[in-house]
Amino acid sequence: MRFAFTEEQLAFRDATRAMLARICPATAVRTAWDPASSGRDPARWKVLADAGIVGLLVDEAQGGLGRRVIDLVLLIEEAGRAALPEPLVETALVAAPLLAATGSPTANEWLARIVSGDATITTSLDGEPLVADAHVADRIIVQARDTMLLVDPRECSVVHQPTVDGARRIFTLGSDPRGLALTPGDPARGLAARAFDHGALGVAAMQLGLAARMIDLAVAHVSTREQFGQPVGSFQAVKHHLADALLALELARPLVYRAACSLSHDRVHAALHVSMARARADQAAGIAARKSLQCHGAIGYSFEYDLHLFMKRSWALSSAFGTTSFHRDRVGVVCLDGDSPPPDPFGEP
Amino acid sequence: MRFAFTEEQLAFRDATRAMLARICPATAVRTAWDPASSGRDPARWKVLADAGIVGLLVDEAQGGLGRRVIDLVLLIEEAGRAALPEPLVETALVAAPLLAATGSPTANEWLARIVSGDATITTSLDGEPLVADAHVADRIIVQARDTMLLVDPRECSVVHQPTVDGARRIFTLGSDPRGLALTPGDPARGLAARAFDHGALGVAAMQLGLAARMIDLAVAHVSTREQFGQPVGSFQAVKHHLADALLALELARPLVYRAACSLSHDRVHAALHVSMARARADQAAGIAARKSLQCHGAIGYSFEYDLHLFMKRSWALSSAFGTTSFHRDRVGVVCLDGDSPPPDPFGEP
Amino acid sequence: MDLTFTEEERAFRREARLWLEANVPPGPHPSGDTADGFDFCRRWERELFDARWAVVSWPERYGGRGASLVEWLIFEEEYYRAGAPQRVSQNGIFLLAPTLFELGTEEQKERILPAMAAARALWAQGWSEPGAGSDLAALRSRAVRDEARGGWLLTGQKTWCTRAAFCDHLFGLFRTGTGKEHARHKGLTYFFVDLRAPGVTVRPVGRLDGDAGFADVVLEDVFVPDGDVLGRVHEGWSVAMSTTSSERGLSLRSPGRFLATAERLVALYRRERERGAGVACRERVVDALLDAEAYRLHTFQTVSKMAEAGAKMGAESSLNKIFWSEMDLAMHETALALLGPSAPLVEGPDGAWMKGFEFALAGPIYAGTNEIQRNIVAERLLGLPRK
Amino acid sequence: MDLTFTEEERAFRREARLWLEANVPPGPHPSGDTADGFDFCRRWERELFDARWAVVSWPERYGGRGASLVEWLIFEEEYYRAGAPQRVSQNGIFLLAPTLFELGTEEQKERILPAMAAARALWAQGWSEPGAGSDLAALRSRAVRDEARGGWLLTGQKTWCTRAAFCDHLFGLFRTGTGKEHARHKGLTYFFVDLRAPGVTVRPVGRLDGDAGFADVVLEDVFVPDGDVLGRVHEGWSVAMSTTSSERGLSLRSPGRFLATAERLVALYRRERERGAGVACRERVVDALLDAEAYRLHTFQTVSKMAEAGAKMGAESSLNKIFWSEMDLAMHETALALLGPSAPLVEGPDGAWMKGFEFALAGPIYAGTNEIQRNIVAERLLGLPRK
Repeated sequence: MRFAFTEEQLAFRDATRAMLARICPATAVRTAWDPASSGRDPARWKVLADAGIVGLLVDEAQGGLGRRVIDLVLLIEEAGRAALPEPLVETALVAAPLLAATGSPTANEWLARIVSGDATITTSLDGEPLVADAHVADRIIVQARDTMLLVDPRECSVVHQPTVDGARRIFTLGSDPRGLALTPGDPARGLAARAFDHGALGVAAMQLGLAARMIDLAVAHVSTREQFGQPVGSFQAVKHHLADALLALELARPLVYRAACSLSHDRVHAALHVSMARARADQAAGIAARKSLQCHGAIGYSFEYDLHLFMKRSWALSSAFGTTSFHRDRVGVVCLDGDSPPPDPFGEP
Repeated sequence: MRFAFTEEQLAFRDATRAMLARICPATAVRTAWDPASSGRDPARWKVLADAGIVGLLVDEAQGGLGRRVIDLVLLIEEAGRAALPEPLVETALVAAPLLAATGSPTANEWLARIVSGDATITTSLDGEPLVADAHVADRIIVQARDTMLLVDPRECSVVHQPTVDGARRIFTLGSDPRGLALTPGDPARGLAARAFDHGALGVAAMQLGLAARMIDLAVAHVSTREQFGQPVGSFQAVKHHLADALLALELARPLVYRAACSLSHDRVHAALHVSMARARADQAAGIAARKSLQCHGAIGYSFEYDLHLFMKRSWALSSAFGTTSFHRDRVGVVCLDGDSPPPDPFGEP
Repeated sequence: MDLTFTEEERAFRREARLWLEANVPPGPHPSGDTADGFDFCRRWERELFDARWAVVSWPERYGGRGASLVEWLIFEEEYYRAGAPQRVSQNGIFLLAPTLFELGTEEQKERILPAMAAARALWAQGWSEPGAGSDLAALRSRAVRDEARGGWLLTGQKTWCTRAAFCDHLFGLFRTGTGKEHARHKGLTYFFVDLRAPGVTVRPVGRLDGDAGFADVVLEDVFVPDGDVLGRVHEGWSVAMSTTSSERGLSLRSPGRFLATAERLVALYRRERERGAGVACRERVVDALLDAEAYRLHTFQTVSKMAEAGAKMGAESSLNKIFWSEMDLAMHETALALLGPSAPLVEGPDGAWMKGFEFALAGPIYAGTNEIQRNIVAERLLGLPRK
Repeated sequence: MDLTFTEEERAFRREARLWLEANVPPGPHPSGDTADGFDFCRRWERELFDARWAVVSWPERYGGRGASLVEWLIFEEEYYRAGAPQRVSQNGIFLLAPTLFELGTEEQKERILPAMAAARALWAQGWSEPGAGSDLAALRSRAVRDEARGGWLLTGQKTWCTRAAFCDHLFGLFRTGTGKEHARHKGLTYFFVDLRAPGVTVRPVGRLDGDAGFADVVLEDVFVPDGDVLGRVHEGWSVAMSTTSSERGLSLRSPGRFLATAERLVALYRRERERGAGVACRERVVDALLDAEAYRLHTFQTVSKMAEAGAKMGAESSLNKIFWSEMDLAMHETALALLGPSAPLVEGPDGAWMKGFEFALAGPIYAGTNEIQRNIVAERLLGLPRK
């Protein structure tokens, strides 16, 4: 039992944080809101790819680093802290392992392009009708029950659905898109289920980073803003708001890291662990948004101030790869609804 | 539209408050905990009867004051403030109107004894297996589906069930108690349903008084207790705890008073109104208990201090005449579950 | 206690309902916090005025109907029930007018109130400054005496002025006293400012929800004649307090708004229940119903007390403000949970919920943060010691 | 990161589980906060000690097994899983011992630790005083130097001393410095007091839940030899702080306790679900599971960090304390909601929930109120300005 990241994992995280601070400051996120642009920066994506992040989970044979989810989770968290507009979760954590798992002949070709930063791929899984970044994705992996297709979005009708987060672009696909079949028959559902869990875990990690960033913004603000002749942060109510936000965040973290670990080792309760992680990471980000905004007062409510960029990403992500409610419910289904006993609470974590 | 009590109603309340402060101080409630005693004070009951409170709803023909529930609700609230041990809700608000409504020949006889303070009567309604004060009640009205019996508790086995509130005595009855049939056939259910709502409203009113008392105790404590060189009540966290308690109480009040009004006029949504009142009055008392205890610190946790007398009564009452959950659920059943529209939110209040 | 409406009150409701059903333009309506939407709303306000529904509780000579407080609440209920457009006259009618009725001169009332009611002149509030938000008494904008012209020269910056980008006038406090005896709450004066006057610059500020109605108002030696001072010079704080009490309390957020939201929420719950979702939200919808009902009854209780005792809303308005702002937020959060995957969408039939959620987030902040309000409740209603 | 247990850890768990299954007396057990229950628990503690399960993480020479922190957590999980009796040695083992290991002399350790582990000497804490609860530094009990006898004379009153009515010894702070430079946190000294010594009066204080384990301890010129001072004279505050950090944080409330509560709650939910009740509580039970799981993982994360970096729990212990105390309360509230009409009953198979609820209510108060803990989190972990 050792619940800690390695020195290497932490160093990769620190480097990623520093890199994102440089290539994806809040001003860049704001730029991604421009409805006249794609909101995506190929140069930034290339930097991420060159750093090995986009292809982290891809086998070394295809040029990737051949790592596991647990090696990626902290980097996704950093992407959350930066509110990175590009589809890192979708491409690196969902599409890449899914492509690899199909064993399809074209998969390797696309994996190599993912690794090099030349392709972004997103997904449309059963029950997840909204597709991220269909306006820029090179391919969309579309699952419908037992089929899984690699679809070129330029060959099917995609309709933009504006969300609260101008930097997150979401689309519906026209019915019956055509494309290259990736797997025949039954395996599709199993692969899709795993991809869904990967996506949900990615969202959970994003939420940790977003929550941390929102708390940071609030701490910085209340430490300098004065009212009634003293820093706002010296008022007990403000302290308690932010303590609550930190509490939710710090207790959500281990659930997310455990879920990443369970996915990495294909543990039997991995899906449950992902849902537990999502339930609490979404909640932590929601609390961080609410408390940070409140502690900012009206300043946080202005469009010119950065806080809303992170709040809105958090709200938008809460519905991606299952809603918060879906994941809470799934915990109940596994642990409460059946007649079989839930996972042993005193067993392996 | 006039949502206010009359001068007379308010004066009766003030007089009752003053009287209860005299005849039912906290020391008296503490005395009622003594397991070796009945926990009931016939002299105190007599004072209440002489003041017209016990027989307030009884027709003038039987010596009562012939008033309505709306005239009693503030007095029950005062009984809550005092944590009165005697079964005022059960006798004055539940049993008396129920007896009168049966039209049974013996009813008038018992009503006269209730008015004079010579009899206490409690009830055992369908789905409410626990009976208050069976150790001292002169009669228990027992309903089982279509039958309603007037039972002498000395003629059936009653078993004490200790509760968290030593002053509240609760009993189970042996199966198939025998007694005098009050109504034949169907009307029993309708009468029992109304009696149940009367009881639930009585509990709601008690909870308002209990909540107010708990807040008063906390305010008095934090205004004098000093820590870190200043009154505890000057800390913002303490202020906000008690503000939350007051908020819950003040917004629960109108729901309780409206329900009393609806019962007084047999309005069509009276049962819904009672459940709304219970949902929020129980909640307000729960918040008042939690916040007041927290603001007292360890002092509130000692048996010698009075706060627990009121907290425990509140917890015990939350399960009488339907639990809080039952009443919340009933609101959902009426307003959400069916396909027929709920009561018009813009209609008569 | 009589919780049934009188025959007059019922007739009043019927009349309001019929008129609104016949006249409310089909939705969705544009936001009054955008330029186009503001014009749309201003035209609507004029229709309201022409039918004498703009300010029902005002005396007839100012454009009202002399309606009772209960009737005013009934009108508000019907207004929200009908889904009528946002009221861009709100800050004038609900924040300035009560103060004007109480403390304005006859000349001011006759000059300002009918124009306000008829939406010929729309008003923005100018409370906050960059350094004075919750701590309003820290404001620094000043007014210097201009004896020659018989008035004042105003200089400073006001911020978060709702819809000031489109309004005609602004009301707010300025520091007229300069001595030590005039620090903080003392030495402030309540002014009316013409937003077209020379020296006024209005700079729109984007809001979190993307609308642009907020504005900073920068004043440089803006002349305001003596006739545009409300109440006494140097006593603006106490003048303003009656207004902020209205803002927090009874009038700015009448129960009708939340009854309508609760009704929409119930409909959403029923729709999603049929799709098999939403069971986990049932408790939260029950709470929404309880909240809306409690707030409605509490308000009827308050106006009954006010009608009888002539009492004013005091610190109780802080209780109201905490309650409605947190209820509004909870209702919208519940709606988003019910919407599930489509919660983040801002267009289409359900998009209003996310927009409403963003707007509701401001509730616990504006008109005095809920932290300040809880302090007031604790100190003034419970008597806890001030620091 | 490796979230599987090692072969050694599994073997350790198996051994603990087998021993507990064979030796835990059938419940329900009497409360250790009553005289009879205390004796029962003391006998049980001795059995634990004899089998070397009393203090698994201590070195063998003091009666432990030199177990790792992970193994200690495993033992705790098995202990609560087995429903073993309340540990009346808790305050000594979890609050005093860590401090003693760090700052005690070799003589003190050898004299005190084995006796504590073997339940030959049971310890009560003496932190609070009537005028010093959350504000511990306001304490007024004094110790005056008795040079002749080589020790100190202690005078004052300690309150809320858990189980002091039955314990043998007390540890606590007394004011030894009297000058201005010794105000508040300065000039305090950490003493061991024999509760049978002349001048000590122990007065039981009833608790809200009816048990009588609490006591006031009144001291009048109680002689304490120099050997019973822990750490340096006048520096008791920093000595004590390592103990209160244990109390708040890792050791006093290990995750096993809440895993066991959550497991009982799930069983209750399933039982009540069959009766047709409890659907409305499902969300709350899900939260209980999430809480218990999060707390377990968070603790494993903490001990992994401590094992690697040799880090001590600092202000993070305040996060723990807030979390476990509020989780415990929420779990019991949920159980009472599930129990429905029988929630208030305190006897019979379900009565333990109400008793547990009453006990849980103390959690946010003792060991530093959660208000103080939130201040600490905000100031030390987030760096917000102190007043």
